[in-house]
Amino acid sequence: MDFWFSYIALASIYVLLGLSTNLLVGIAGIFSVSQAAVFGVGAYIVAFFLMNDITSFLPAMAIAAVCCIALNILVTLPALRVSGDYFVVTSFGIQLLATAVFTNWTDGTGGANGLPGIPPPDLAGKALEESWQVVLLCLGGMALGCLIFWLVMRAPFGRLLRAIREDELAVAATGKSVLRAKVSAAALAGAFAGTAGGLYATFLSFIDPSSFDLDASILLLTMVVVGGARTLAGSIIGPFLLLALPQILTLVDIPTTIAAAARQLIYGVLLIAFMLFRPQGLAGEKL
Amino acid sequence: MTPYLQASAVEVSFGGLRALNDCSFTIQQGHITCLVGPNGAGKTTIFNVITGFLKPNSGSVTFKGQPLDGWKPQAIVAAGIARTFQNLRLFVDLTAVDNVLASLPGQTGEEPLAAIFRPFHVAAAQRRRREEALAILDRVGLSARSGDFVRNLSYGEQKLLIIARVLATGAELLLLDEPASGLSSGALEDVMALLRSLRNDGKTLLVVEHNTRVVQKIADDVLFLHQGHLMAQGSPETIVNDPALAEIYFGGAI
Amino acid sequence: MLALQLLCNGIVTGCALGVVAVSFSFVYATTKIFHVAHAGVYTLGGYVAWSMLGHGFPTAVAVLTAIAAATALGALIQGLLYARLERRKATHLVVLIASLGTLAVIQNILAAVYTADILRFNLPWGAEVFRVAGNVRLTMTQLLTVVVSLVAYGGVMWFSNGTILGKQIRAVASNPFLAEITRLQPRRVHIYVMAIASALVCLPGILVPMDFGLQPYNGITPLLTATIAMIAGGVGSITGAFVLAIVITELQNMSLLFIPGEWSIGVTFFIFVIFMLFRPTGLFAAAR
Amino acid sequence: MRHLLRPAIGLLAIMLTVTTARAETIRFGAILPLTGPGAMIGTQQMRGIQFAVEKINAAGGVRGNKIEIVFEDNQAKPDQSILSFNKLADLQHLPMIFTAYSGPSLAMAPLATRKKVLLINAGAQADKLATASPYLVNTLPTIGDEIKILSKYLISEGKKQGTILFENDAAGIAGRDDFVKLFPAAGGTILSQEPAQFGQTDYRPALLKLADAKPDVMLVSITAGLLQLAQQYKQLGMTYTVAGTTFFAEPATIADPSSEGFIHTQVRIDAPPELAAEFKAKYGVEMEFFTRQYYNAMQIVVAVTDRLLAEGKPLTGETMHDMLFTIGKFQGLIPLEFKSNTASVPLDINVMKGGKDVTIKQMSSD
Repeated sequence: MDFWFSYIALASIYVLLGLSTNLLVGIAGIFSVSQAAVFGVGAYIVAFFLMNDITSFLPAMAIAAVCCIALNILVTLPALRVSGDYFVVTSFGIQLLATAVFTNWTDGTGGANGLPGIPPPDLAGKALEESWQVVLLCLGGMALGCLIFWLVMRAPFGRLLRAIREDELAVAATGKSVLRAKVSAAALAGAFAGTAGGLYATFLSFIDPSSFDLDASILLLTMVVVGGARTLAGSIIGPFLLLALPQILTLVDIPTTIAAAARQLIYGVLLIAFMLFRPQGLAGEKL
Repeated sequence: MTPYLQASAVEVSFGGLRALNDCSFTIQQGHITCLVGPNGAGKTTIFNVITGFLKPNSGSVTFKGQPLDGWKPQAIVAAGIARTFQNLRLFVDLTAVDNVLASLPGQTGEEPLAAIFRPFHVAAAQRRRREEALAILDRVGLSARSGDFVRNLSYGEQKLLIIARVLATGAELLLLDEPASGLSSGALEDVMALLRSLRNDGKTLLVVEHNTRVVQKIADDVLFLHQGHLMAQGSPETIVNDPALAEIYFGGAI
Repeated sequence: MLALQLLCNGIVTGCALGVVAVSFSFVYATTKIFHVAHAGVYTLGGYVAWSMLGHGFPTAVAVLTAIAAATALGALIQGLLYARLERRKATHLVVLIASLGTLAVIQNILAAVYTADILRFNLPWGAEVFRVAGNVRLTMTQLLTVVVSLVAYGGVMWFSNGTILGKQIRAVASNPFLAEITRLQPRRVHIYVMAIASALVCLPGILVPMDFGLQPYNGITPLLTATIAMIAGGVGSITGAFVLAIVITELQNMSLLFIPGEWSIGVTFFIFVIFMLFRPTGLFAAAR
Repeated sequence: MRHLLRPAIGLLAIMLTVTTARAETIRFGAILPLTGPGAMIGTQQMRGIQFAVEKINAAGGVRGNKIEIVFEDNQAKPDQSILSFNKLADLQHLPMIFTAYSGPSLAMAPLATRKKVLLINAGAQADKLATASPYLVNTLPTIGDEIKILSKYLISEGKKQGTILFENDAAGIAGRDDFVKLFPAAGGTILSQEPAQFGQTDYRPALLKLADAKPDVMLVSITAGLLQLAQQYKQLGMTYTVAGTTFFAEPATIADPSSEGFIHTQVRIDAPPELAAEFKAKYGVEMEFFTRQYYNAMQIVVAVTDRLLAEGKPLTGETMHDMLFTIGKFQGLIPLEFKSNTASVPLDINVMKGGKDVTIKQMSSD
């Protein structure tokens, strides 16, 4: 597996997650910091079905998507009841709760040790053992995700979501159900996150709770912010750029003792700088 | 005959403040009814109650004989009552035509499944709905600006657009919160002409208005609200010329 | 015995978190900013104090310097970041993300300068053990934490209700627009608020690490508990935030008696989520 | 697709290597957690490698060749580790990579097998590491090996009622699981167990709850915060014996009076006093256990490299792997022998006494 291959595959997976976060945070205005938890559930479900040889890859992905749709609706329900900042804390709580479950429910998730040896994905009865096949699969998943995002956003549903983000009350006054639109957005975001989780599990062949923790959720948020909220281009640019950044930075000569902290520091500076000078990100709309 | 819209003994209080106090009135179908009264009389509150944004503490509102108690805003719009807001609340990051489109009811592709699985069908339906929206914009005289973003429209144009948006809902009873305030005289004439033509098309209008000149020109019927209570109801002439009401309106307001 | 000792430990930790909650609530109620970077200010205070002690300064000087540094940092964050964002009419989301960025910056500067190791305060008097109420054992540091926290809480209550600045702050909190036209200058008041809250949060920021050691990434958990306390206690209620911080810490501690420890954090948040669904305005909100 | 990508990737790789590589420099990799909650130990490990490399280079390098280590931060996360691994293996063609932490090492193991890159782990001790990949070599015994010896010793001392305090992550849980299995096998009973979160240093509630079970001994399976634990244990007036594994070898904890009487197994890896002093002078911190481990692991790598160069063989993952097992026995900071992928090393039973770690029994890990 070449370096570029794994970079492209991971970035594709994160694009799906970026779309999910963008739908929820950027478009529906639900500030969720628990998308990594839903991502994780998708990954564990697919891992479970494949490792126990219950179904093949595609049905497992479908099951994961359906479960994550239900889960995401459930975790965003509080957002429909409590207002912005309160929901952030609720969402933090959901994320920590999920991490606690991933870490402690040893029988289902392998606990903190994680699940090694997840079989590679298979299509039409053929296992995709070659790395380029897996990369193509991830790219395909990303393309499908992007297509769906594009279709949805150009349809009346997309316009409705944009209107909701601007003014919920005005939308209610025109006779549309804000609740229904938000639940639909949450469902779609759940499907994206669940699919991304399944691809991630089969691509890495190993998952553990550390990939689905609060930091992962915040990284996702950074990707959307840097790429740009509410646009397809932003959701693609963000993950590709942020996953490349640490690799690019290692080519720069910084003393190794502080290089690592410096890298994280740069994420922070990026967040501040973008918020101060370019809240729309590289290719997005105003947050 | 059942009254078209009837409010009976509506009470609303916020904390210790009584916004509506035993407020009762009826309005007639096909009329332009103007709602006047000093600031804080409860005009916007009655809008909120009728459109389901606010639950009254007691009392009820019936529309064509049907009580609207506990209805959600979208159900009330579906029943045929739609409103505007005093501060407009347009979707400023959307174009004029998208603002209207966003308010058209029952569009295919308004939920994600149709959008994903029947994209061509949705696109075709959108083309038809866009025609419809453009027609509504044309109705209020904004067809030339359909593709412009709302934030680039003049205030007068925004006021027309908000009427277009409420028209798009297909409601028969339109509640307009100060549609003519802050307009230049030219724009004022346009709005008044539009309101009259809407009435002639069979719409019923309930309009909050401060400008007595406008009231006299457009109103078929006037409701005078004071301290959350209906003080008087009558033709524009009788209300405007009532010295007691003028005292409340001009003297009491300051 | 076990229950009593757990209870006392809970009170100690809860008091410290109570001050974090009070200071966070102070910022949130006034500025409406969800100031996540507060966790960074909290962490910075401890490091400054540790550094000063390491250079041989007396404890009082070290603590005062730390407070001064935290105060300055808080005011800077408000003046250079939040005020600018507010002028640009940034949404809540934008401010929150900027705050998260600030937290990352502070934490990683500390990690770069001091490494990510657990640093220990070398204060022998702090580890001295006292027996309280029968056989409950508490260290000097723990006792000090309780006393300082209670004093801080009392101080905030007095400040908020008994001083002109405190009343002005409450005025700005309840209605910034009105405050503006009455020339209270909300912007300046906001800087005061951030400065005061930062000075406050510096106290647990020093006391807690004196007991448990310093780590650059360790500010977020106390802040999270504190925000939960603030919300559950009712935003704007100082007493609510302080009391709920103690209650939540006690819940976490005492739940050990009934369930395995790995679930105690989970249980706290589970209770919180349920709370959010059924009483989102907080316990003490009605009393306001 | 492949035809198009290959030349482009090759070109980029050449460009990148040309700009950074020097002809006479031998480069290896290290994938360690340098940020995030695992950074504390990761930094210790990095310093061990750096220190060894600096000393080797100052002495003229390996047969005249300077050594350079490319460090990668994986934040202790498997996905970052995979990215870093692929970068080091594919882009920079490094034959050997140091790794740490069980999760990342286990995630990289299949890739190491596939690409024939030698992974040397001198920090993680999960039992699964022993069999994860022929290319994954561990220079220290697994936790299971240590716990087995510790359990036997404890029982022989009459301490049969046990409790466990474990860190709720891969390393801590591995210790707990081994103790749950091996302590009763040796004749003991487990009364109760309590977790602590990684990076969370308030152990009082757990200590109190465990004390309530009235044990003879408490197994502590944590990788950070031991000093805080010792102080809280002392302050609460606990009397049961505290036992642990090599993780206990923290100079600050050993020196602190609160750790008096702590028993632990110890992978013997002592730094000569002059070396430790030199390290302290250079980095301003003690030469901790993990620092010594990775310093030692670097010595093994140097020995293998030296021999390969002497025999004129190419330096690849495969040759290094084979040479490591050909040499078999190494003498770095400790004598060490590879009979399997996991080294047999001397293992002691130590007791902390008067600020010193005193060996009371010497054994070997197999």
